[in-house]
Amino acid sequence: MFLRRIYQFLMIYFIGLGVLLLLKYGLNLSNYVIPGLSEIYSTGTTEFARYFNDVVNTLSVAIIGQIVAVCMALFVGIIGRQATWFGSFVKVAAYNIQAYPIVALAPIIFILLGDGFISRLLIAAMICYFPLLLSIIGIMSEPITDVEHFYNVTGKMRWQLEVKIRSFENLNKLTTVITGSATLAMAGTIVAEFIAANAGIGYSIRIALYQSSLSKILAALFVIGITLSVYQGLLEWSGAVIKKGWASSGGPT
Amino acid sequence: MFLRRIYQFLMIYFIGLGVLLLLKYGLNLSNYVIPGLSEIYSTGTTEFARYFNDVVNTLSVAIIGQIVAVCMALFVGIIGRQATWFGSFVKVAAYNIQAYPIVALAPIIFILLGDGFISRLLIAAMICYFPLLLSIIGIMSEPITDVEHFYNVTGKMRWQLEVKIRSFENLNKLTTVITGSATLAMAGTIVAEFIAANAGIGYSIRIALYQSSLSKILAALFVIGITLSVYQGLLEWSGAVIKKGWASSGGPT
Amino acid sequence: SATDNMTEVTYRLKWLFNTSVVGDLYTDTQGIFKAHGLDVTVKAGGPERDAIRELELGHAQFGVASADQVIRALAKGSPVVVIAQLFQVNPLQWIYRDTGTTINNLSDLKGKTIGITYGGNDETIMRSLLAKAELREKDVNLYSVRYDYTQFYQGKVDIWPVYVNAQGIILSEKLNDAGESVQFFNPADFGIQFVANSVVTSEKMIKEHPETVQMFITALLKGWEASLLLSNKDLAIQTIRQFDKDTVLNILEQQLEITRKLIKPNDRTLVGQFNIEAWKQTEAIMLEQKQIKKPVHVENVLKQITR
Amino acid sequence: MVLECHNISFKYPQSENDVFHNLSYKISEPGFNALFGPSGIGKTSFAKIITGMIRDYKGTINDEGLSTLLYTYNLERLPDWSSIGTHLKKIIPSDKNNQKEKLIDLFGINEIMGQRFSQLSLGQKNRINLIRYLLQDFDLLIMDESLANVDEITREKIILNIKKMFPEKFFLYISHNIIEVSKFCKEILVFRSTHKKPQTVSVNGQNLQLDEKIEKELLEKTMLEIMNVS
Amino acid sequence: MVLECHNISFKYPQSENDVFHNLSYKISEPGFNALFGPSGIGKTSFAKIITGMIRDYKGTINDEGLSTLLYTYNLERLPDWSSIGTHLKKIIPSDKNNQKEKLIDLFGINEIMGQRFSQLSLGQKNRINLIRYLLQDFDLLIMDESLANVDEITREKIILNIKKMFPEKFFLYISHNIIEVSKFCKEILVFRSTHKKPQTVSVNGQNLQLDEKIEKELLEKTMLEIMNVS
Ligand SMILES: Nc1ncnc2c1ncn2[C@@H]1O[C@H](COP(=O)(O)OP(=O)(O)OP(=O)(O)O)[C@@H](O)[C@H]1O
Ligand SMILES: Nc1ncnc2c1ncn2[C@@H]1O[C@H](COP(=O)(O)OP(=O)(O)OP(=O)(O)O)[C@@H](O)[C@H]1O
Ligand SMILES: [Mg+2]
Ligand SMILES: [Mg+2]
Repeated sequence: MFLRRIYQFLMIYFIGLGVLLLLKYGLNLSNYVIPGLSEIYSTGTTEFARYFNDVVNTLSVAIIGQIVAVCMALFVGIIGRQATWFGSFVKVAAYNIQAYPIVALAPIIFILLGDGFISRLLIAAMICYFPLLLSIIGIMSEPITDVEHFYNVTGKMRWQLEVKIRSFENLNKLTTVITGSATLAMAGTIVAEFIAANAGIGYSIRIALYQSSLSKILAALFVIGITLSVYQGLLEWSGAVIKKGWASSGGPT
Repeated sequence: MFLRRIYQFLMIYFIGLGVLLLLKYGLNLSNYVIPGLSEIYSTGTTEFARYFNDVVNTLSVAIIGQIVAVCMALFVGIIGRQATWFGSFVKVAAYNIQAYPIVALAPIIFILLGDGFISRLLIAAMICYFPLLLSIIGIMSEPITDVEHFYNVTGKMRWQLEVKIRSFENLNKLTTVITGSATLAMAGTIVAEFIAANAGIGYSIRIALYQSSLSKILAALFVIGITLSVYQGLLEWSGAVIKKGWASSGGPT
Repeated sequence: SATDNMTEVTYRLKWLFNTSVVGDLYTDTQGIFKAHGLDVTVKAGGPERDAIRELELGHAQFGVASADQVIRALAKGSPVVVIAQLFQVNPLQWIYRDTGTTINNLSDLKGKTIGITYGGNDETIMRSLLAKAELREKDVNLYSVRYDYTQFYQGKVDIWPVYVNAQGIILSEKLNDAGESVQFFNPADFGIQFVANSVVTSEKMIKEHPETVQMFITALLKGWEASLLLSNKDLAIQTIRQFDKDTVLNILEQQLEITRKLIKPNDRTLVGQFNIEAWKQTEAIMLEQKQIKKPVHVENVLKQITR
Repeated sequence: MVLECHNISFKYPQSENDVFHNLSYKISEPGFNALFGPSGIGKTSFAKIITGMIRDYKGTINDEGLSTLLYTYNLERLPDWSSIGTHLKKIIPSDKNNQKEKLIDLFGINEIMGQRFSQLSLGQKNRINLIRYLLQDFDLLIMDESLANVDEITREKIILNIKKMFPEKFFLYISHNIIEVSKFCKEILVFRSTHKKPQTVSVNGQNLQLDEKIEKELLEKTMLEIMNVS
Repeated sequence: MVLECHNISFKYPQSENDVFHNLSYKISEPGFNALFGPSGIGKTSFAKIITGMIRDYKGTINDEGLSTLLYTYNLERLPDWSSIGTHLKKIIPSDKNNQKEKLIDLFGINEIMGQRFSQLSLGQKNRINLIRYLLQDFDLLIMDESLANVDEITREKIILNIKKMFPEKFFLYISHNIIEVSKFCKEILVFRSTHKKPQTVSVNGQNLQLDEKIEKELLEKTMLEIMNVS
């Protein structure tokens, strides 16, 4: 599982690299447009350790960001699932905030929250949460009549139970979305760092960009990819464990 | 429906504005940090027409971007739903690309595709597509046994049919996600413009940022919000029309 | 303890830690602030940071801002005061390959493809240059630049805006490696003086804590002077390397060299001194281009603090 | 306590014909009554109207004194996150524990208490679902083919015991088994095939009680009567 | 053509007891046969084993000459995006159109061809689902409570006509209705209550054909026999 994820990532990465190099040698582009293989290799080896540290730093923010995002999305999703005025209000609010590009909101966030960890976290969480929100609202607003009927007619329905029933019946979809959103949390954190931080891989990428060093960017992408493959593998594995614990794995149907 | 969306947006916007103004007058901040009401108002009225044009321009790219994103997500989702090696490969590829922050990928995109419309579109589509992808993979990889059994055992199952069955059974979730992703397409386009373009509201926001003009940013956010509310209202309405056409609206259960 | 009677202040820079802020870092790491009774937290800046806003919000007591920021802030009633002008020459210039392009006169700009950051200072400066050369917008091709330099590398844009003491060096290295050589186009050479980074604080600080301001500026300018001394070169380089791990030694040395010329063009220049005429010209340009509505008389907030 | 439906007419929004037209029905005593009739005639629809799940009908319903009307059907599912035993413990008030134990025993589902719902056979699902309804507070319970997938011997045992254990409740039993309704029900509302007037006819059943013996002729008479009016 | 199961044993992964142990069964002629027995005894499981939906059993199955074995059950659904009529048109080869028309008529579902699946009553759903299976290519069809929610009169008509129209096919009919299996089936495999040995006993049914009359005594004899072995 893990191994497969990793070698699949490697394949993708090297296919991408191959395309770039093909372009370089095909069009005879000079080293400053697309760096040569030897430069990429030497940059990779010298920067690997440092970038790896940066990525771990970023990943740790991303993980907290993802948790925050999952909570926010659950919160909004649960309230927004209702067809009430308030439900639709929360939904409109949640959607609108997302439509605002983070680049426009960032200055306001910094005015309100100052800089530092909280602002970074908020930006990461906001980028990650919306896709989660969409799925969760979709799942939460659809009744599972065959299961819910009993609780509804006997007056035993509570919102917690409703949420539990709908989550459980859509467990696969939920874990797919949550696992997948890890990549978004990572991307979100990187963007936040790119805009605002002075640590993490996003910051390193920004510097590499200012220095016009494509080989550094390629090295950074490599480290990001490989770390994320491992992280996602872990998430998937623990998703499977949770599913096994919660659900019964009914026989063939 | 429309009206409700719009006045809900207005409420949210003015609550946000209120918080900012409270801060301003509470802390006695100058117009440079947070512009006063009269400045916001005058900026709003002078810039409205221009920003509205910009937003419409951006929206038109966003709409195409969203269509591209829906297609990409469907494509990847349909292939990635399979539990085969290739399916998981496509999934890993799709996830990995998303993990790369657009700011790092943009230079590569520009090298490969040149700048101009296509690159902007691609960036917009990429930001929009991932949430779609997540939901679509989730939906597409879950069998609807009661419906599919017949086609499976009689050898009539084709992938198109499978996709159709699973989409149909999850129509509500799909329309929620697609409608919601409009905001992401918009945000994506704005980011793309922010990075690269010389037209559209993203470009205007960048200039406002360089000029430290929060009042212009607030005006831009207002126009974005109101336009998007109308667009989303339209999407929801047409989603409902499609659902009505495709599905029967069975009686009460 | 020793820190008990130290005054704590925060100093927000304009940009990331790199050679452009060598003096700021040097003052801090060499204990010069401490020696003046100050416990200073130096914070990196960035595109989303605005030191003047932070002064008002109380997040910082001192900061670095560009002249146009100061002028805009004044126009909106911000109580900002400038206490030192760091750059005597604006590092924002244009790079071009000297094969094919020569710019000896402003009229040579005609027909060129010119990179500008829409909304940025380089746009303001370039527009003044064009006005001065009596060129209209359609006489040149303005091209919107972004983070990466692909269009310049590919020769699609003739001249590209850079900070000469930062990317300028890196780009010329890269092109030199490929056997190409470059020149820089400096607007000041053609009579356009647009002031860059300066040290700012708030009116409130000046009024309520004049001795802190005094101590701060004394220490800072002392630090800057020291960091630029040829004899301190190794120490200065060492200081930058602590914060900027991405730039190789050879480049750092060149960057320091250029920075020195921008901050202290000759021995007579005192670090931090005001070029009032340049400030007035900057304001005039902004007024001309309608970036401010009416004069703010920026010279009134330039407070030369005597060391 | 009475359930009285007066001149009920109903049509599904998309369809052309009324499901029923001016249907009237009354039960005023507790007991085990049936709705019977060909598939597609409207039994489920009528049950939903009585329990308020369908609201856009014409006519009036008076359910004075019946405060809780429940509707249960054979496709319901229990959540799958814990075992049947755990679920029943949770949704059945503990003062009904004795009754619960007794029903589990009578229904013959002692051995599956540790399984999840998805691991049950159809008839087991039916029985679990019915048990949980029986132990809620209700005045009238409509069982829409609730035992359709249970074998006849078990079904008979279940029905007889329900009648004994809940003599003060109203039941409406929907089933396609003519012997069953004739044997166990008090009053059978027969839905007649379309176009016949009146649309429904009431037939008295044998209303057999636990430990009673049925007289074959009487049963056959009831069955014949039902067939005749159908 | 033969279906022969030899010494089949099967246990669900999570459960402790075998569903069946060394079960053997053979049918070698086309016709309408039944699986009968109490709820939860293993009829559905056995059907899934025969049709290959459960694979991890012990023992051997020989289905020489039977190339297509289909399993259908009463909870299946048709997609809801077009009407029943449109669906049937799509999934039934046009050379079977005559048969289709005839079945629609016999099954009494002419009037619902324009409705969507979700708009049908339970028994209507059952019938639509069965029709589409009958008109596929198959050698053996297992009907797992496929008509459980259809009324008895219609059900009788359906079974008799299926037998007449498809004399060369093998059918395995799972039902809880003892009269029905006794009356219409050729051979009834009775699953006996747990702990009885052997686990199954075969009983001959009356195998009534369309337009034949049943002799009451013979039917009762069969029913008695089934009850005795159960
Ligand atoms: N949602 C709906 N929309 C339109 N017509 C419907 C809908 N639901 C049911 N019908 C139709 O209404 C009629 C009555 O259906 P109902 O389910 O009440 O029948 P029933 O007597 O319960 O049948 P069964 O014994 O098969 O369960 C049927 O002809 C059916 O096709
Ligand atoms: N997925 C499963 N996991 C574990 N046990 C199961 C599973 N499915 C069924 N069982 C058990 O296996 C036994 C046989 O089930 P099966 O569905 O074959 O019975 P059946 O004879 O078809 O019953 P019915 O008449 O109620 O449909 C039952 O006791 C049931 O609880
Ligand atoms: Mg019904
Ligand atoms: Mg079964």
